[in-house]
Amino acid sequence: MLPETFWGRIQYLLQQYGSSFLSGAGNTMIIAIVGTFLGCLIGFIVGIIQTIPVDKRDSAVKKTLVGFLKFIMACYVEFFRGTPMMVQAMFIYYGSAYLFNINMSMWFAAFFVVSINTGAYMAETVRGGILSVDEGQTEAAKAIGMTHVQTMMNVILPQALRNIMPQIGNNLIINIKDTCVLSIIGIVELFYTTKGVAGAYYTYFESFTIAMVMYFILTFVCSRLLRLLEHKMEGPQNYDLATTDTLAHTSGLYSYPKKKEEK
Amino acid sequence: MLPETFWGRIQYLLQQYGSSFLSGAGNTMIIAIVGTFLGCLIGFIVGIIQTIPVDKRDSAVKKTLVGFLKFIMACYVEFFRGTPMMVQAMFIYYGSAYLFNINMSMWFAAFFVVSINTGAYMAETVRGGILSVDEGQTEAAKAIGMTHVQTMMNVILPQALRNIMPQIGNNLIINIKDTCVLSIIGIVELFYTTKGVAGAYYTYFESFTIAMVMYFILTFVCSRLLRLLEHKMEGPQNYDLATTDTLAHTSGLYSYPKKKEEK
Amino acid sequence: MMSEKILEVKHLGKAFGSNQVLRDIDFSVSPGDVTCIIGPSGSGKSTLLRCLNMLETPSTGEINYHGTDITSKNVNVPEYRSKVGMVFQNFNLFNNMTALKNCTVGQVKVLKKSKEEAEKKALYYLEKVGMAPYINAKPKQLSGGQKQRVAIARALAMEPEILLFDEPTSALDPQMVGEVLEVMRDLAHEGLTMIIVTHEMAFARDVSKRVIFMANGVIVEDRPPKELFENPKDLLTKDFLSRFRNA
Amino acid sequence: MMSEKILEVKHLGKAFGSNQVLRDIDFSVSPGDVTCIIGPSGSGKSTLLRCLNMLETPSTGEINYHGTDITSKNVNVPEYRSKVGMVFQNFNLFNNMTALKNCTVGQVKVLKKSKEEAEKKALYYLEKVGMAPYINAKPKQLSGGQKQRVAIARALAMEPEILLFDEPTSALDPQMVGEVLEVMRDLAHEGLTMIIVTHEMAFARDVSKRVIFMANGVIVEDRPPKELFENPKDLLTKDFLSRFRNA
Amino acid sequence: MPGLGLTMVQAEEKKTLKVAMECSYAPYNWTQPDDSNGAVPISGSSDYAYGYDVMMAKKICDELGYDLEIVKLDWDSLVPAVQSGKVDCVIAGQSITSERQQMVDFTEPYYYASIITLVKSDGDYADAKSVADLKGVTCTSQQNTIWYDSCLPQIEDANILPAQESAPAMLVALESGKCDAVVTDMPTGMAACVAYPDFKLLDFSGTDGDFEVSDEDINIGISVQKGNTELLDALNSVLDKMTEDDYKEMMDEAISVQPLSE
Ligand SMILES: Nc1ncnc2c1ncn2[C@@H]1O[C@H](COP(=O)(O)OP(=O)(O)OP(=O)(O)O)[C@@H](O)[C@H]1O
Ligand SMILES: Nc1ncnc2c1ncn2[C@@H]1O[C@H](COP(=O)(O)OP(=O)(O)OP(=O)(O)O)[C@@H](O)[C@H]1O
Ligand SMILES: [Mg+2]
Ligand SMILES: [Mg+2]
Repeated sequence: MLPETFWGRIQYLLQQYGSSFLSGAGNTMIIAIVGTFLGCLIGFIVGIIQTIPVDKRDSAVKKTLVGFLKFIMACYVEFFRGTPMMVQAMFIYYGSAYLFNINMSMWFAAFFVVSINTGAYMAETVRGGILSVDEGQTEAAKAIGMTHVQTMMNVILPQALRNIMPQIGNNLIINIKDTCVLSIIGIVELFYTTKGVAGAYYTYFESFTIAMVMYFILTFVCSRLLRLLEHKMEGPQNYDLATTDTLAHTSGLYSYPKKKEEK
Repeated sequence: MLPETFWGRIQYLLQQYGSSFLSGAGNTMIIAIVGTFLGCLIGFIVGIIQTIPVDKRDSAVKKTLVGFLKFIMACYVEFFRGTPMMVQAMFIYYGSAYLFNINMSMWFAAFFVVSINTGAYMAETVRGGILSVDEGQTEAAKAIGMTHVQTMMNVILPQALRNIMPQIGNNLIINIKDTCVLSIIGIVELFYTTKGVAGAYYTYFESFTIAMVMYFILTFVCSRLLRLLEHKMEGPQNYDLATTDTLAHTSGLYSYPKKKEEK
Repeated sequence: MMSEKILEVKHLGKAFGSNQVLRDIDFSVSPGDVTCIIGPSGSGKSTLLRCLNMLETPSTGEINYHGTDITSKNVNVPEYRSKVGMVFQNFNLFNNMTALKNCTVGQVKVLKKSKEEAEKKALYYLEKVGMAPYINAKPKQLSGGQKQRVAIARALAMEPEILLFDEPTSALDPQMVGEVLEVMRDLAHEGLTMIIVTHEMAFARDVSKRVIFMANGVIVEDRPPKELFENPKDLLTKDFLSRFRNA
Repeated sequence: MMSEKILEVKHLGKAFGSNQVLRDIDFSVSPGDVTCIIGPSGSGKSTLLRCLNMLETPSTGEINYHGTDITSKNVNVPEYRSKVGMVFQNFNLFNNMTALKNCTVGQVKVLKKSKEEAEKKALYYLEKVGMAPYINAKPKQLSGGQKQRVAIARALAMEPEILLFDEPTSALDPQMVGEVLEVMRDLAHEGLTMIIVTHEMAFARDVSKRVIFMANGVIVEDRPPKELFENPKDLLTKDFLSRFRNA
Repeated sequence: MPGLGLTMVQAEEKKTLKVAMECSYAPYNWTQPDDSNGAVPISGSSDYAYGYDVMMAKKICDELGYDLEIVKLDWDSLVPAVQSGKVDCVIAGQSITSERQQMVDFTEPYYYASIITLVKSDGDYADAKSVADLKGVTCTSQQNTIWYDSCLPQIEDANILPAQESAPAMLVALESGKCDAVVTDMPTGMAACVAYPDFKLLDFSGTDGDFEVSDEDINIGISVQKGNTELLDALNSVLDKMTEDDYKEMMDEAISVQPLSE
């Protein structure tokens, strides 16, 4: 029998379905983390490609090639960003079986769909991040002879990363919540579990309260961990002087007269 | 009778339900645009509050007040970002009727939920944007005596805005797609319309193909419009010299000897 | 009255982590004073200026402005800053504004002047530094020297009580330096108090009433320019000035 | 062999929109030359250097490097740039790297040197500009002059064929200027070709083999320093140098 | 009736019965673009709802003298809506179970559904005659239904996939070949066979090889807020007058006018 009170029912559901909730949450997190990670990689790659400079001096071949690549990337971003993930999942999972007789595993489809979607969003995020880095940095990198990819990998993206860390946090959290649309291909994650519990007892308010708290815990922990990472990336506030003679060298480092004497 | 072919069925559905699809799309866009706009406003306000500097010299009252405000903002962001919008909509719309007997209108609830959610995401986005603006800009603004709010409004946010425009585009697109969870409170937007059509004819692939194309058109148009806006915000590449005597002043503007003679 | 100190710095210290950048700085400035600060690169000159403006919070010591310690609690720092102008070593022009807007925004928002009034004043000072034709240019469209001049005009347009200059002529050619110097001299005559960090020894010698030589985060000498340049007491000062005097 | 031109600029022009910043620039540089470019603020000196490095694409004209026009198609620009070093007016140190890393990253990634080798070379040049103790500092933790010295060391560590300096001593005190000058003089003796934009007339006079005076985007005079400084032909030049000669 | 001032006033005093349903589950309830066959406008939308549930709602309102308002809601919000009083009742093919009766009140059944199995007509299980013949089948059904929770486990060695969230989604899984059989009720099955001509409907009812379920479990009812006995009694009073044959007749009509049959 269901208890009379709201909290009583919540406890009852937790007792009955606690492990289902936990396994649902586990599935949610696996997909969200893997998807976000791969999505970020994709986003960075697209970001690098989208910013390849073309110059009127470049050869026609290079211009066409780069233009084509950029076009493909733009299509990718607009298409996957622009259509609902649920529909994509359905088409990819069921459509591939129906049309091409490919028997994709449910999990593969899930990782694939989430990564490719996150990648499309991240591509735009990375574009914003690259915009936010001072142009002088690119110029300096180019001036020492770095190619576009070297410039991006060594100078621009590490700096952009810092500015888009909050957004990566957003994307992870969006993924944690949006994996629920994967129930269409049979992934039983936290939200679908909740619906099941709610529908069995018609305890919608109670079950969704549990889900809400669980989602909150998951996202909160993730967002705090990312903040920690962000702080860590900032690096130390202060630096150590690379000298043994600290007293003499503390600040002004008025040391060059000494060097003169060496001559 | 339903036609035999895939495309035939799509045409048939469009004939039958074309206006339903359009009105669904209209609802989707209204909620997404209003929600994104209000969400951005909220995000900027939270961003301003979250960056209020506190100094150990500040009075205890100010410190507590600011600390409290920041805490509230952090709670807001973590809570609304961290829990599914569908559950929030359910609790706000039905819960308010159930617990407090408030009869909120469906549309008010829709705008409210979407704005408040977008605001929570935007708050983090804006934080990233503020991080991306060179600290020297803040210092210069402070050095001429601007308060924190003035600094943010006049100097930092206008520059941050440029870097987060791609992200605002992302958020608008997310909203266009995520309003679908509002079917929980009875908003018949594009996705719910599609489900209705799919459920009437059991034509899942066909209906969702239509939905996908419509979503794509909506998001694509929005993303291109935002790009245009972004370009417009960049301002002119070149400036005009504020002088009538263009020939003499073209570049080096070697004009100061003249001034000397004036003396 | 006039002999009352406008700024009085006592035992000021500043550390970044374990790196003690300023130590026990003591000096004071009277209204109308022109004080130059010289010293080797990294000796803490910019940090000192930034402390005076509260852009860095001093680790120890106090900064008295007309007798109130502005490092203490309950001081309205923005208001204080609106009376203390600053020209940054790296200019820090507002990137989102034209040269003109850079010079008016503070007047309009902080001093609550009308737009017309602010523009008139801004144009006046931009003209003085030879930047009138460039009022519509954004900072990234300006050359180094042009940026520096806009930065000077921006600070002047606020018409503060004290002006802190951090190497205000580093990107300018000798001709332009002369122009800017004249503007500054005029201002000094009108009673503006200035503290100027500079590497131009001739400038320090000719313009200032007093020269502070810093090294290793401490004030080594603080004397009138004539004495300091002709008869430096400390070995460090002597060594530092040798190149200049040989030139 | 040695008399072959290393760089030959012909009819170079550059416009930003309607603003013609450089007009019909012609000059050439032979191996080992030290060329100084002087001129008023905004006359196009930085733009010229940036064109030489292809950071700005010239609107018209050509730049021949050992006979090949690098503004033409099919030139490997990154490779060309690795042979042409540049010290920027505003330093542009890599913000995400320490001073040491700033000086090694190019050697490792572009010149494919080993990390040890690169660090040895970087330390050598950092030492020369007195920045050895600061190898672990990030750019934002450095003072203006310190940043400038790291920027110089970064460019030197690449050991390029030609070095373009854009006001390399603007943030340095006279003492440090002397130090840097000596380093540069040594390099000149070793055959390094340099083009130096500077506002320090004494520097231009004493160091260079040839001085180019620019104004309004054109080369007004291009002569050995002695002649230019003692006997300027053009009125503009005379006027520009008057302040320096009076000093 | 409308148009006269007097009846307008009366109409305002007349009670409106707010009925919630998904409007996306033919032949129980579906969305259509016009009011043909007597479809009822959906509240706050330009579309119309019809189907067995709507016919039943209309009948009830006629009998009780209520005005009818159809509210289109997502499946997951039907219960919160009725619990919170945003709607008066839910007529949406909800199965009556003892678990659910603790949270809402159900009327008497308003339809007696029989259980059928759908397979592909060219598939391995096209000729199954009983549940036993389905041995080893890969199957699924809708979430939170008697079909998924108690029918599928009766199949020997069945490979039961995760439950599907809706009937159309379940059919897509069968059509695409991700599963070999789905279990659902007769009306849904019949509609599905129209939409997917390559489906075959297997009906084991009346034979020994049928799924074993209690009668109580397969019946669908109308749900109202817990404790709303006034409305519950009124609804029951209408249903009491109807027989199983009335239901069957209504369902036949619904099936004949459902969009798929046109
Ligand atoms: N944010 C910071 N963190 C750590 N150390 C810093 C920071 N800012 C400055 N320093 C250190 O403080 C010292 C003094 O710097 P400051 O900028 O005051 O020098 P300066 O006298 O202005 O030199 P310059 O003439 O080169 O501009 C330097 O050694 C510098 O490395
Ligand atoms: N990106 C740009 N867009 C438009 N105009 C520009 C741009 N960059 C430079 N200019 C203009 O070109 C002219 C020359 O600039 P440049 O930086 O070459 O001057 P400079 O000789 O180096 O001056 P300084 O000695 O002050 O550094 C200036 O009038 C400047 O306003
Ligand atoms: Mg400094
Ligand atoms: Mg320049």
